[in-house]
Amino acid sequence: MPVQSLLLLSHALFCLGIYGILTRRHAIGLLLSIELILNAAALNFVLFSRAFGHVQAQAFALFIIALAACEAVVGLAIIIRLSRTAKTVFADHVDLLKG
Amino acid sequence: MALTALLACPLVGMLLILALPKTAVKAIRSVALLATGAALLGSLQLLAFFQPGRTQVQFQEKLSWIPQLNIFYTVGVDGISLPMVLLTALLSFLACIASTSITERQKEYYALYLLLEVGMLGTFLALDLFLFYVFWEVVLVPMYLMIGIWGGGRREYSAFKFFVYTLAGSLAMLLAILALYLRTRSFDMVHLAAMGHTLDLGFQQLLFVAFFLGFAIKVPVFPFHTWLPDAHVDAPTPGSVLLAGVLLKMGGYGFFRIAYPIFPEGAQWFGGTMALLGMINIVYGAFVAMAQTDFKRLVAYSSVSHMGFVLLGLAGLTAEGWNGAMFQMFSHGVITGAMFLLVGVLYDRAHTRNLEEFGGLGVRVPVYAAFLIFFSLASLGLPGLSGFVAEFLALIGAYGRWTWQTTVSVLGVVVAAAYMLKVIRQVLLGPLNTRWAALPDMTGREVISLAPLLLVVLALGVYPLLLLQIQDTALQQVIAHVLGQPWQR
Amino acid sequence: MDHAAAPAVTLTLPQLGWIPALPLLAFTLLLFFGRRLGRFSPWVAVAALAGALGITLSLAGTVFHGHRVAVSWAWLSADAPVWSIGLSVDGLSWLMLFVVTSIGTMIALYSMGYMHGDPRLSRFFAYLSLFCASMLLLVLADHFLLLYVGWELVGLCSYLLISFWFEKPEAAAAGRKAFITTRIGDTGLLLGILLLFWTAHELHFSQLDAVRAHLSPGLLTLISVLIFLGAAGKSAQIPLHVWLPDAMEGPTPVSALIHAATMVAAGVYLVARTLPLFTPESLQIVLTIGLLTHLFAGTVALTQTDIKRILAYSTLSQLGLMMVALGLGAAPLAMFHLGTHAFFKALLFLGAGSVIHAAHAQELGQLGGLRKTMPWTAALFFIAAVSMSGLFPLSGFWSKDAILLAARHDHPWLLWVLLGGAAMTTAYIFRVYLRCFEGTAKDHHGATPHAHESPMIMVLPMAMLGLGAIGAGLAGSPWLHHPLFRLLGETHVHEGVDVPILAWSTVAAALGLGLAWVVGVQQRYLLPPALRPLGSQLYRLAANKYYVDELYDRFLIRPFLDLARGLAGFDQRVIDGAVNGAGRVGWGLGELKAWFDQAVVDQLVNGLARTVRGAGATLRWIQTGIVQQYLFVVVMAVVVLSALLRR
Amino acid sequence: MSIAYGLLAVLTLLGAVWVVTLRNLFRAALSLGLVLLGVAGLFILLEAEFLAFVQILVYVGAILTLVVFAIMLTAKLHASSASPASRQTVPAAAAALGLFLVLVSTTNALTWPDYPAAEAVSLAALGQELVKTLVLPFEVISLVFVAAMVGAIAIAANPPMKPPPS
Amino acid sequence: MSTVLWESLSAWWPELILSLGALKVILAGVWFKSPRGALTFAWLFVAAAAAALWVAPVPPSTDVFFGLIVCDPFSLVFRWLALGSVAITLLLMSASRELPLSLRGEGMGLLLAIGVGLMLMAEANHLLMAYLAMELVSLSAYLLVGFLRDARSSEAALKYLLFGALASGIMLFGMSLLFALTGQLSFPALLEAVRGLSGPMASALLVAVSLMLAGLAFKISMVPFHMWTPDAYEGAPAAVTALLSVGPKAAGLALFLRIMAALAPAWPALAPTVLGLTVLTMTLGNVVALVQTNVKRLLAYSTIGQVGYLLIGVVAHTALGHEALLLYLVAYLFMNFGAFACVVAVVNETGSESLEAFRGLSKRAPALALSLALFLLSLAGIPPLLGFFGKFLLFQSALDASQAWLAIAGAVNSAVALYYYANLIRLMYFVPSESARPVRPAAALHVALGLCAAATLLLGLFPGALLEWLSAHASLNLL
Repeated sequence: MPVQSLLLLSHALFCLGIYGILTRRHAIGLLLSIELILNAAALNFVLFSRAFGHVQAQAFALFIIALAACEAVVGLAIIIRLSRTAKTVFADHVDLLKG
Repeated sequence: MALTALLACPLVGMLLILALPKTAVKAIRSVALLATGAALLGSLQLLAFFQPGRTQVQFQEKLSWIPQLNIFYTVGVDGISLPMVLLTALLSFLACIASTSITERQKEYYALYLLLEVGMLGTFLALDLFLFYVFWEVVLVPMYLMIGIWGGGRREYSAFKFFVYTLAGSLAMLLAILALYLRTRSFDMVHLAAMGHTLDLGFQQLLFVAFFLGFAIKVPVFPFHTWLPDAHVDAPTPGSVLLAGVLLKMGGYGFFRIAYPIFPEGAQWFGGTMALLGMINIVYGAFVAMAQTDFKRLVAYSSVSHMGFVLLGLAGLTAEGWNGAMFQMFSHGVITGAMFLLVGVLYDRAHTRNLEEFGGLGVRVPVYAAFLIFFSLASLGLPGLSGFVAEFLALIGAYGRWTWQTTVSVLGVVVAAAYMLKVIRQVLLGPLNTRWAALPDMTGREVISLAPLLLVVLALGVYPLLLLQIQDTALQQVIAHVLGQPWQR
Repeated sequence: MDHAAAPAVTLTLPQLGWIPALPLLAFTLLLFFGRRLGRFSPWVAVAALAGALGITLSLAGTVFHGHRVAVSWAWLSADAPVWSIGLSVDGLSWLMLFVVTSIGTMIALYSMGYMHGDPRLSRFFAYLSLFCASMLLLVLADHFLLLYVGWELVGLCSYLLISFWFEKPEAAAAGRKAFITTRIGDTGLLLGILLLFWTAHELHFSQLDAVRAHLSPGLLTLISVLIFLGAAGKSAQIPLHVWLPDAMEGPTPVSALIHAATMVAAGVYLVARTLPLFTPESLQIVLTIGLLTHLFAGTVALTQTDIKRILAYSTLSQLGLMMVALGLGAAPLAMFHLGTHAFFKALLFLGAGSVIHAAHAQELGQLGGLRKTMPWTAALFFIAAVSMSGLFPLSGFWSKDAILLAARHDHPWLLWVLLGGAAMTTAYIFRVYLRCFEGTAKDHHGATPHAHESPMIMVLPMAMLGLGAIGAGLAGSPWLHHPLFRLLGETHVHEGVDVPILAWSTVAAALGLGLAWVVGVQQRYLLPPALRPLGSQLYRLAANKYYVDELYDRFLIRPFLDLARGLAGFDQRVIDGAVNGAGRVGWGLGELKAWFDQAVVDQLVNGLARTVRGAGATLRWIQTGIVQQYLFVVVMAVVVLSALLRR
Repeated sequence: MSIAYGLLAVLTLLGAVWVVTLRNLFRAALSLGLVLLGVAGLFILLEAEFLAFVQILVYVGAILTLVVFAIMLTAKLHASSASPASRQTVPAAAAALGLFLVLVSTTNALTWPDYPAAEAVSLAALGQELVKTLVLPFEVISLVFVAAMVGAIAIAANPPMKPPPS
Repeated sequence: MSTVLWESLSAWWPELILSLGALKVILAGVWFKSPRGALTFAWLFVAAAAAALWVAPVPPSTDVFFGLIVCDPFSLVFRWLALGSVAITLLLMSASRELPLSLRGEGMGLLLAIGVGLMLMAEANHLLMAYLAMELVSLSAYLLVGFLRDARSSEAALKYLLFGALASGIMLFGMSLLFALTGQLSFPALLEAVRGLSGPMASALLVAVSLMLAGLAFKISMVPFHMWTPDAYEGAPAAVTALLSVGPKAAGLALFLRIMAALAPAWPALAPTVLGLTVLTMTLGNVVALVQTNVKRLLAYSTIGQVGYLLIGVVAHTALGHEALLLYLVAYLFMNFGAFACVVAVVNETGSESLEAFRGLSKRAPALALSLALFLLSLAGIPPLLGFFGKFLLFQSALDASQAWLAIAGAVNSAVALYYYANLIRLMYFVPSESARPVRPAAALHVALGLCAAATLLLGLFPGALLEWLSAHASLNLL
């Protein structure tokens, strides 16, 4: 039971993350959606690590969490930076660069 | 080492010029003159030691260059390339003399000029397809810059057009070279020619067409010719001279050296189209030239017309036709080079090239008139001058195989007379336009740059064997090969 | 290279080369040192021509014995025999050599007087020398190609000399017209040469008999008609005759030498030379064209008022007559008439030149009564006129009668037509003579009364030509046993004078003379009143040269120029812009309007560039700068890719 | 067991939906916390207790806190904006749904090995793996950490040179 | 420490030195306000890494660190490329006046970290390592892009970050699916497992692969995952743009090749898609480049076009293709960095990134203009420059693999590309500039320019030795 249904759950998390990243306007909202995607992947790894008894996969999930932290740090730094230079935090407000 | 030395002359000159400060104009000019002069002497030396009767490539040098791909630095001359080398060296030297009209950025100019000469000479000397392609492309950049920097009119546009057109053509050629290499694992032209008949027909046809594209744009063949009038008109005089005199010949040379020997069956298959295009070039070019009012543009279109004889002669696949086509390449190089020099002489003084604004200059500038009449007559194919020999041989060579195309082409000869005489009439004859009452005649330097060309045109017209005996053996052999007899190199 | 078909012995004689080389040398000298030689430059030309004449005469003995003199060398190929060219002299070419060198010398002498004081005197003699050299080359050639070389070179010289006074726009235009018109004919010759080469692989004249045996009649007809096209261009036969009257814009000695005596006769020489190639069918064409030209030009000559133009049409007419003779297959007769015509027509032109030189007028209306002031000129002109009219026993009689005889032999009806032509000849030439030299001097313009006799340097050569006009015909007369025909290898000659022909031609001449007097001088109407409107219409038609020039302009030249202009436009718009079409596809989007304007303004782009740039501009429009739209593209790409790949 | 799974799954899903749909960003962030907790719960059920611990510690403890701080830092910027909270919802939903369908249809066709086929990963084994085989990733992640921290501080702390173009 | 680790380290010294360098330089940057000290340290460590790489033995077993990475000949080329990119970027960074002085130390540290990441990407033999290496490169790169103190730079960083996070997230999810299907993480084991897949499993594998493709394609700017490229490149400091346009492309291609080698059975199904995307990539890059007016943006699109050419070598899927790919990467390293060095020089002088800033450069700085012309011509593929030879080999590999249309597309694209390259030359040479003030590049730029120009020209003339070296390192066996 868990494999199929948890897989379904991770798919749903993944696609919700995708949906969020496409629709949220606030840059931090986008970051939140990305965390959903990462969690979906991590869930998968843990699930199948358990299924196959694979140690490295669980470690992989560990690294995903760590990298997610780094990514969040970098993302938030950039957003704070943007809020100062461009005076906005909305992803669709920044379009100086185009064409 | 003779050929490498020949290539080194302009190359060393270029490096020297790059080392000189840009204010030392005199020194730069002298170096350029010396370098082109040395190249001319070198090529004459080649002529002196060349053995016309031998079928082998002479003065051959072969060094491994990129062994992994079987690429060699192979250079050599035979009866097909020697005339072109001579032509290049001669025109480069004379156009260098005529380069005094360049008054700004001389250092860059002469450096590019010499680089151009390296490329042109290399193209004719190379016996390795890769090397050939490299030199072929090396020619592009200096000419592009020459037109763009020192040209007139819509120079940027023309330079661009020239660059892009020719590059597009050569890319087709590049792919063909690659395909050929992958089939044969060789870039050696002589070797490839020897295996020409072993390639299957479909492959030959495909590759012939690809090479044709590359060469046709350079020649240029209708309908790929539209870069030519623009580029010729807007280039500075020496640029036009080399463009018309040498660069167009690279395309024709490619047919002799590569397309025909390597793809004999493909070439024969393409013959009808070739003859047809030759005919269109001749007649169409002549008609369009007839309607021009810009002197330089007229000469440019006359080149389109004249290069048609090269195609026609080639398509004939006879000794006469090939000799004629080859002869036309040399002769047209000299004549058109001279014509562009003459246009330049006039333009330097009058600052206009509009034929309708002249008139009656014959009284004012008799020496110029004499030169102009002479080269116009040569251009319209007057017997006794080199153009006639070439056109006659090309026509007679093609007539047997492509009767009606040749017949129509003969019409082009009449139209040639019409537009050339139009030039003479509009520039020299009629009442003197008072605007030019103070026009000075040609200077000694200008005469010096034109007189050798005049002598060449006359000598070849009176005694064509001078050139024919150099090229005949090689051409006959290639034809025999193309028509199916074993290759003997 | 030995061509064994020559009549008897072929002697190799390198000195032959000197015949064209001497005038060529003179040309070179005059070209480079002309200004320094100044007044002496004419002598260089005269000396060169006289030298050539001397060599020609020295060859006479050999040639009259039926030998051939030749020299040859390799030209276009070191080893293919067909491409070795050479010079050779046989009877036919010797005759031409003699005509060219002798008349050339005379005219060169005459020109010294005529061109006296011209600022480009040396240039004139340089061209004249070059012309003689080319003409001699043409005549001496033993190979089609070499003949073609000479053929084109004489055309060039003709061009240069017609437009010698190039400040006059008419002269410049006339020269160009002459060159291009003849060049059209030359294309025929060139094609004939090409065809001959590809069918027979032989271009030597000495081999033509052998060629004839090899080729099918149809092919021969085609080749010969093509060759005749060249001849017709040079000899100004219908329909390529239009250039010759205009060519009179050149100096009169030029008209005399080139456009009367020698170059225009080259067409006749060519046909005579290549007669073995002509089949009955092609001869029929030659005959028809010749006859048409003969009559057409005769009628036009009757109506013109410019003396040089009248002479020009007269030349056309006489050349037509020669062509008729050729059409009858009688090359020697044609050559005979060519020889005599050269003398009397040259003399007529020189006479006209003398008149123009003296009176500075060449319209009949402005001339009259010159006999009193210019007795020598008048007398010599009279002799030439009589000779041309074919009155016994001057030169013209012998040659014309021989043709009449041949015509009667082949086609009796032709005799009567030719007699009509002869009457016209007399009529127009005496119209000129009578109105120029007889009657009273005209008052207006005050030109004629002050006329004076030309200087000796002009009269003397005219006198020499006068001797020729009187006596040259004897060379073909039965009195001296036809030395000329023997020279030309003709064995079947009519012995004795044919009295009926003599009588008829005299009647025709008398009729012509009467017409000249009554209509030409007294200006009376001979036609009944009912026919007068028709008559004047016909007159106007003839006076306007049958509107041929206008027709050509309307139907050939203008369409030609339009075509040229059209093609030039086509080249710029269509060929150059061929790729633009594809570019237009991308222009639909309104977004691109600004870009389009920019692209049009920006000269940097053309056809292909426009297309590609259009695509570029469209694609950059996708790059909106809104990051979530990019992300959407990513997601869509992933969806599509995964769906596609999963299958 | 299944009930626990189901409960956590529903919790997680609900949180995820809130994360992407709630207008208020602060609440969305809190919903993410819900998701993270739910996933941590799932980790526990999947016998990866250590991972669940790390998940709560790092994610909820560190990341989410940071996020909340960031939201508060930039609060005045998004409070002033009256524009909608989301954009291109329909195409985005279509794309996400499309992806979901592809994924589900792909994995549904598969047959999975019996669960669990193997022993659960013990903490000791994980620790052993981390200090022995995975020493290189550890080194690398530390580099990532340092780079990210220093870089983030560098650009977040450095003031802008000039006022931005309005 | 176990012997395995010692053995591994002996092959991995360069990376270790570079990592330590990154830390040291960051510390130096934080400590000293002047970047001089950081720069010195950076050079020191780069030189040490180069020396270590030079003497690095080829390990007896290619598995290093328990098979997490491989230090095979193939990766050696990419390690050199990465080190070269870092070194040249260091030159550009030290000369660029764009970067705030106070941040240069941190910037250089991040640069060295990126260097480590690039090397790891080429060496990765394990999904975890691949992901980690990519994240190391990405995260540092996001930060570097945002280093300028203007809105455009921040915007570029944000876009890059969001795009990259999404792409790597999708890839990560793909990896998790791959693991679910195979139960393996290391490449050789993956290959074994993938060989055994069939039916719905194989089809699911392709879905996982296409998800992973998103991350890889993002890294190498392959259409349609290219859209971040122009925006990020335009906003970033020129030196960083230079690095991004070369380093990650090379490493990304290496990783791409390795992953595809691990998933070899899936390649035939994937090949047509990659082929299509290749053609699309080069066409889009070149075509859109035509209408650009900002030089960095232009070069960004040019990079996309160049990646298209590079992918020819991937699509060809032969040893020759890989060799051509490597050669073109070397060529691309020199010519693109050269071009960017010129851009840095011009931006330093004029402060403008517009193409107009290049007007009349041939008069203001003849040597600079000449070398830029050289690089552009090389990028356009004009012989005898190295770029031509690279293209020559790439087209050859395409024809050799019976992908004639690919070669033709490449040729047509080269002609199109000539338009914008030649346009820049036109501006430099044909159009007069408003200012006659000479442009004097800094010494570091002179070094970079000289190095790149010499390599572009000389290696183009005599590519024999390079080719030999590369063909010794190119191999189809990447596991």
